[in-house]
Amino acid sequence: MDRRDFLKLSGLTASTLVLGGCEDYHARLEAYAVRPEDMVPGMPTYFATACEMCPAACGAMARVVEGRVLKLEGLPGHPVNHGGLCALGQASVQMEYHPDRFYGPDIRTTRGQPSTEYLALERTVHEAFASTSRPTKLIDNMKVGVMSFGKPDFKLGDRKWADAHAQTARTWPAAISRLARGLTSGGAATLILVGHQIRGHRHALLADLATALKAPAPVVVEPFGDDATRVANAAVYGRPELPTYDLANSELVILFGDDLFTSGLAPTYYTWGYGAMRRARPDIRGMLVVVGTRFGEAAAVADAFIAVRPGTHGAIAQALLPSSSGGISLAQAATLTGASPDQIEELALLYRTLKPVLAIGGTEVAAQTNAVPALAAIAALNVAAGSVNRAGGVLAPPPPPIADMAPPAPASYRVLRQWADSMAAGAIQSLLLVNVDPFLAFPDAYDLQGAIQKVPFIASFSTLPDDGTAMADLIVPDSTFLERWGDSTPAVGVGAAVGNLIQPPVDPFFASKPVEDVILAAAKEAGHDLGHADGEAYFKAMWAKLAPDTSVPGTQSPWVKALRVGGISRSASGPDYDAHLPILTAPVAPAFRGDPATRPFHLVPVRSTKYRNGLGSALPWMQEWGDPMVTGAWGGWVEINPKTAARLELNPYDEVKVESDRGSLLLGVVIYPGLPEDAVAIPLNFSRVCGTRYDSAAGGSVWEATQKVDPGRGADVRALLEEVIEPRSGQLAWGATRVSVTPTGRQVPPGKLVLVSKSIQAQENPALPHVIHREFKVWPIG
Amino acid sequence: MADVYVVAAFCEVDAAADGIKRLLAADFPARNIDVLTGVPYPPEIWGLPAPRSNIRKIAALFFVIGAACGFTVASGTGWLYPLPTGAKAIISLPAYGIITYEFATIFGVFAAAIATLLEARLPTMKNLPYHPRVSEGWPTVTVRCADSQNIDGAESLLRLAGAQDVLRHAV
Amino acid sequence: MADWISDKGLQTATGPRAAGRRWGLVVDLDRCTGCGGCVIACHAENNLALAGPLDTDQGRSFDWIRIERYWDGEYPDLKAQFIPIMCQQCEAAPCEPVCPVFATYHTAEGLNAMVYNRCIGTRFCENNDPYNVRYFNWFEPALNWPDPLANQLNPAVTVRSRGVMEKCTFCVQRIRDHEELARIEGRVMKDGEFTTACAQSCSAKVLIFGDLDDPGSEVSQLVQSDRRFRLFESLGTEPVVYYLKGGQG
Amino acid sequence: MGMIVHPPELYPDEQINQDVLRPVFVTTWKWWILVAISGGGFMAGLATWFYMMATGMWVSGLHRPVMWGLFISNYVFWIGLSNSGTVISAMLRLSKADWRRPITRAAEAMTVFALLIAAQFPLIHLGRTWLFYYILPYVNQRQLWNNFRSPLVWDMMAIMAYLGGSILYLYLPTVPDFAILRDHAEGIKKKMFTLFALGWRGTRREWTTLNACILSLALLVLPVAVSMHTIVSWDFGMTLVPLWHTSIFGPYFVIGALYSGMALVITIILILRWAFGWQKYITPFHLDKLGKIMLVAALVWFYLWFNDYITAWYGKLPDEKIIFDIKNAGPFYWWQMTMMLSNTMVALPLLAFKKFRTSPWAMFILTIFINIGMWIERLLIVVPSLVQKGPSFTWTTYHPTWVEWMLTVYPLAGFTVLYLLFVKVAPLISVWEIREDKVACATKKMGQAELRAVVAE
Repeated sequence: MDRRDFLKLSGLTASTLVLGGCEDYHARLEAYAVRPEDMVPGMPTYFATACEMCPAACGAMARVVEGRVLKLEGLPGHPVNHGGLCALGQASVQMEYHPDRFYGPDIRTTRGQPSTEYLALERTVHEAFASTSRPTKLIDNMKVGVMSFGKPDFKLGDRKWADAHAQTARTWPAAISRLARGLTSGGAATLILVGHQIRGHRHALLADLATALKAPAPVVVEPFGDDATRVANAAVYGRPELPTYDLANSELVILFGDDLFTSGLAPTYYTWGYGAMRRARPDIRGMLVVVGTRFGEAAAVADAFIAVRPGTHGAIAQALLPSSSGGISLAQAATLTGASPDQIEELALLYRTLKPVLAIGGTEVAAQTNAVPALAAIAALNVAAGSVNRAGGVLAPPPPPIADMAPPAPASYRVLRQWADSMAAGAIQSLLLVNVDPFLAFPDAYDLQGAIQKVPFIASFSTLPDDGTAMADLIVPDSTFLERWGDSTPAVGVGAAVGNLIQPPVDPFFASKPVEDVILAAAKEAGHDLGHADGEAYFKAMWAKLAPDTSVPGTQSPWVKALRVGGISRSASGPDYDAHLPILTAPVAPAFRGDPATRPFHLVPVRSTKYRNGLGSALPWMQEWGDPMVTGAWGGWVEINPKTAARLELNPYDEVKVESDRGSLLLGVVIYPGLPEDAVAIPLNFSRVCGTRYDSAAGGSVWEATQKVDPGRGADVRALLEEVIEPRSGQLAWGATRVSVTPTGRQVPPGKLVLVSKSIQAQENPALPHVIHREFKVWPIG
Repeated sequence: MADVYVVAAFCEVDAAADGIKRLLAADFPARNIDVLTGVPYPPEIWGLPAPRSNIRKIAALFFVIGAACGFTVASGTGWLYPLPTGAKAIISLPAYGIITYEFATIFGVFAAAIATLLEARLPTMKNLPYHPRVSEGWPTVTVRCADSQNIDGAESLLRLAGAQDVLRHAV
Repeated sequence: MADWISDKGLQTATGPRAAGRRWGLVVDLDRCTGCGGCVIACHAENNLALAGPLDTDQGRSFDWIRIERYWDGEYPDLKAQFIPIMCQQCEAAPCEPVCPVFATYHTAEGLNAMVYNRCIGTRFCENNDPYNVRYFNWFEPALNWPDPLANQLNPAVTVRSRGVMEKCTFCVQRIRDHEELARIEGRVMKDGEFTTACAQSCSAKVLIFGDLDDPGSEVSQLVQSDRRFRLFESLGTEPVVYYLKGGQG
Repeated sequence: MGMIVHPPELYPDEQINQDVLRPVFVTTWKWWILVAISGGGFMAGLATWFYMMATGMWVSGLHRPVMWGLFISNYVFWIGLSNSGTVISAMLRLSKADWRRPITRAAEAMTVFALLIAAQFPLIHLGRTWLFYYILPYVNQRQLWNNFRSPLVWDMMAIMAYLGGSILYLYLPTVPDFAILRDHAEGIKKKMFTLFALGWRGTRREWTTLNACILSLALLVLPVAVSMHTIVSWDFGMTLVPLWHTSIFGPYFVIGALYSGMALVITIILILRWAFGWQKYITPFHLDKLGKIMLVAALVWFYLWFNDYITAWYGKLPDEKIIFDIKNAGPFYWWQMTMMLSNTMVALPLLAFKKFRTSPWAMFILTIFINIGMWIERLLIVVPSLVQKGPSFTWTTYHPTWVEWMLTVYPLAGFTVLYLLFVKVAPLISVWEIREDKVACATKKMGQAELRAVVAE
């Protein structure tokens, strides 16, 4: 009997332990003989696993108390996160217990409408909550004045809950049959769209399914592709993969675009690297220079910020390169970018004197129509400085420990659009949305809904409601990564070969099922036996491919060892890059959509560290947390330069209409010093039409404590974006839109703009011990 | 036979004082004679030994007792259950001085009030002599008499002095 | 007697030194990227309540640790600075003596303890708190954990009810857990054996928690740094949170 | 002439009885209407308070770091109002100023009721009002006492001392008047007044002890009044909050309290004068005297205010300058100007004129404006220092909600209703003291004038 069986025993079948006829959940008897070995009331148990909230693949420890996972913590010594864990990872427990999580599978007769069976199920579960086991009762027990230790977990002890759970579970066979029919009817015309959580062997399994169906391989959908980076990397380093940026050993880091630490592909890894770069070496303090349009989180911690016009980052890079490889003069760069020549010269001096140097292109560069040449110029900086294949520079990522775990590359927007077009043309018979909301990757300018409507059968595996799922005929909710097996490798190089093994610290809270279990069962029913009984067996089999470590006698099998330490990691690096300095053409000017006369502002869509790739917006902690720069919480806003605001006579909390040629948004004004006068920035808040109560665009749910009605998050910036495609990589150039800003003369409705800190104008730094405040300015509010 | 008070209401202060003078001359003991007035007259005008009051001394005494109590409560509770707060001493003398003072005042004020009631023998439920005209400003002389002879004597003496209305009040 | 009536004397009689430990936190501003992992870690560990959009905008949200951001200059010559601010656990905490009911006091380990049960909500402590790191429960927080979100709550931490103050505790539940563990195992607590939720979540190793009285601990090494300073030091509150300046200093 | 003789006439006892006691026995429809209005306001305020207690303090406009807002400025305002009654009465009694007699009772009652109202605000503003008793020093099984190092505990002790003293100081001198009422009343009222009169007959012993007691109480209560206002100021002065942390606050609060309290005393006696036709008792002479005291208070108040102002202005300590600027140049500028206008710029010159001081209507209007100004002064003490305190990241502004405004009306309505009820319980002019005056006073011919002569111990 392994631990999982113990959990099952304690979870689903706990009702057998309840005294007959006694409904009170306090009356649970727990025999020592049958108690799961790792469960001591009140004592936490830690499980090594990995976080799947983003593609970074951080190692994690799940803290479990009495069958409930309470907290996700960083796995000490993990090569990606080195013991830390980012905000989104910490918030993952809210996905586990999300109030709007799907209770179980749902076969819908009308798209967007829950079936009557599902509604009945929902009612049952609600009743289970509302009966003796209402969680507020749990809170009552923990409130002031009441000892909180050792209270029996309501879920384990409550028969009503167990009944509801069992009832929900009974709907699965029908759902799997429906999926099997969908696979059969789809056949080769089945399209599998997967999100970042489908990686490692879960991705491989879906690829197997596609092969079995003779369908196209699964398409990875990421809201922000990194295609331009891959194309540029292929051109300069010789391979498209995302390399290891060894910040920790670097002396000078030049960031082009400034979202590396907060919304990059591996924020914890880069944050760790940054900390080490600054202070881990006794005599060396690495420097950081940020070249960008919007002054954001990285610029705030940088030693210097070089402001450039949108899309002209590449010119700065080219100014640092030798003229033999297409370098341009400082004066030319200054003219092109609007940066001061002195600053560029200073940067050039640093670039020449400090070694090793690391230049990294961020999403601000990748969001432009000239992304590939600009990123290539940036990558060329590393080659020219001799930083490639060198500590403190750009290193080739090692292959994953198990070959078929390699991280899948997301499809470019152009590819996605082709698939969407074929949906619209009726060429797709079945669409599987596997943990992905395709709407997040498309600007509203493209009629994705119209295209998807044409697909006869859509199944969604999402855990939480989203717009893609609203279109589904069948919802087979995936378990969260805290409830299922899985494995992953980092999307970017982290200086080690890492294979995370994700194990389920707890049983599924609702009657969800892991994707692999569902796929295996449905494929079997559809006549394609993929060769494994269930997910657990599948992963065991996959990890059996790993050769046992025979160097130390008496070591455990790789599986057991991986379970214990959360996977496998070997310090290694890939085959060296065969990098060569490209011959660059003159800097390519970015193209923008929208007439500068009528649309005077560049639109800078910001990948907010709060919402990241879209998962964050559904989680209340991420919503309520004021983001580091604006301190904005709960939804979106528009950032405007103070001078521009003064010119337009705008104050914070004023409502403006931001309009592009594609659409318009009503947003609250935030005065933001970190933008040029001709640009406005709007965070991607990933609000959803059919989302959860926390990311719902329209709002309307009631906050129980105060009976205040949630005003909703408003529409996302995707409503404004032009559909401009970067020609060389096919990536969506989502920074290529121009907008106009018109005051409506009103203030934004209460709760539509939420600022944690009201004093957003120049403030004194309290870090200076003796001078406390130099100037003050609080903007009028309310 | 129970004692009887002769209650004589006068229009004039001088007349009332004259009545008392006559009573004293007729050997009515001063301790049996009293005057009820609607306003406080200077005690000397009646020719009776002036009552003395210890209120101020009592208030002062309890002020000191209160001070001692205040300091004891403040520092004693701190000393018994020492909870450090923000680097303020457990027995913070300046702070406890304030408590000491407030306790002293509370004790003094309530002692003065209670002592007043005790000294003035209030509140009383006893059936004591009174004349309703007192509240209209008539000074009223009361004489406590043990026998009927005295009662008659006192009444006539007071009437002679100008008493407007004489009542007899049996205890 | 002198111990009792002098400001410093009580510390030797019953105060911080008596426990043999003095917890402190070092914040290396040069490493901080303002990523906010600590903020959410604190929410997860300490059962911080949700306020919702309207009350968050009203300034009623809970952030026992918050990343403050300060601007300086004008675009493009702009500078900004992040500084994580949590309860400074001052040794001469101004918030403590003003509480009329001892709801907050100084423990033997130098922690600024908050006794929720005792609090009647005068909010005087937050007035006298120069750092504004005390948070008041304006509404019944328990109601903002809709089913089944409450399952995440940490049973080792009290859920505060309406009308009481709360603040950073230096994760006192973790201190107690490991104290107990060390006692059971018959050893002394080791430096770095555990850390606060915020420090644990920090990949950049900005936050280091430990015993300032242990000369071998990482914090007591770090506070020797020339870069160190404390917030509003001139107020004389004697914080035990030491900041290490950023920049080339 | 130049000499005002007080009182110009001496009235027979019966007439005093009739004039002064009439309000106790005769109730007009106007009284009922006033009780209905103020009682309605009082009940609405009470309902608001309970609503806030039941739902939580989020219904107010308070938030971090503005933890104290209108509740506390109302508290300070009403504490200030409570000052003058007992203080003026005690001061004048101790100095044997005979002109005090018609106004002491009304003023003392004002103190007690204003204090009863003010003492509710610390409770109103508590997060857990139902546990207010934790602040009292009482023996309990938790072996935990209150923190005597906290200014709030000092405050609570001072309020208790002052309230206790003031109630006794109001009640004991009223006992002889209750005896008069007892003798004149019938039915249930007679029973009530018999109870209140404690069996008072007016013996020599009773008078002697009562006089001694009044003197002792006056001696004890006067410094307590000073201490209470000082301690209220220490609720602010003991903190590290910029512009709260100042030693001027003690005397500044005391004199501010005297100023606003004097203004309310004048407002009240003028209302009584008109309502009950007491022109004979409350004369321009009193207005003149009280006006002079108020003038002194206004001067000293301005002097101390200026001390505070110029220290912050000249010192330019960074923290203080922030608050100084929002008061004097920022969002609170117009509040500040209104306060200075009504409390100093208008009040000082006007009060300097005897003609003004002796004009009832003029004084009535001025005193009301002075109290509006003083209310703003309390607001300016409490709020600006909090909105921009600490790290500027947390600075905010403060917008009170309807709850705070209701609870600003509530004390006014509550005070009015208490006062109106008191009118039916006790004579608002001390009958026996007026009569004592008559007994003690005579006119003495001296040269060409008939002067007032006083018999005194």
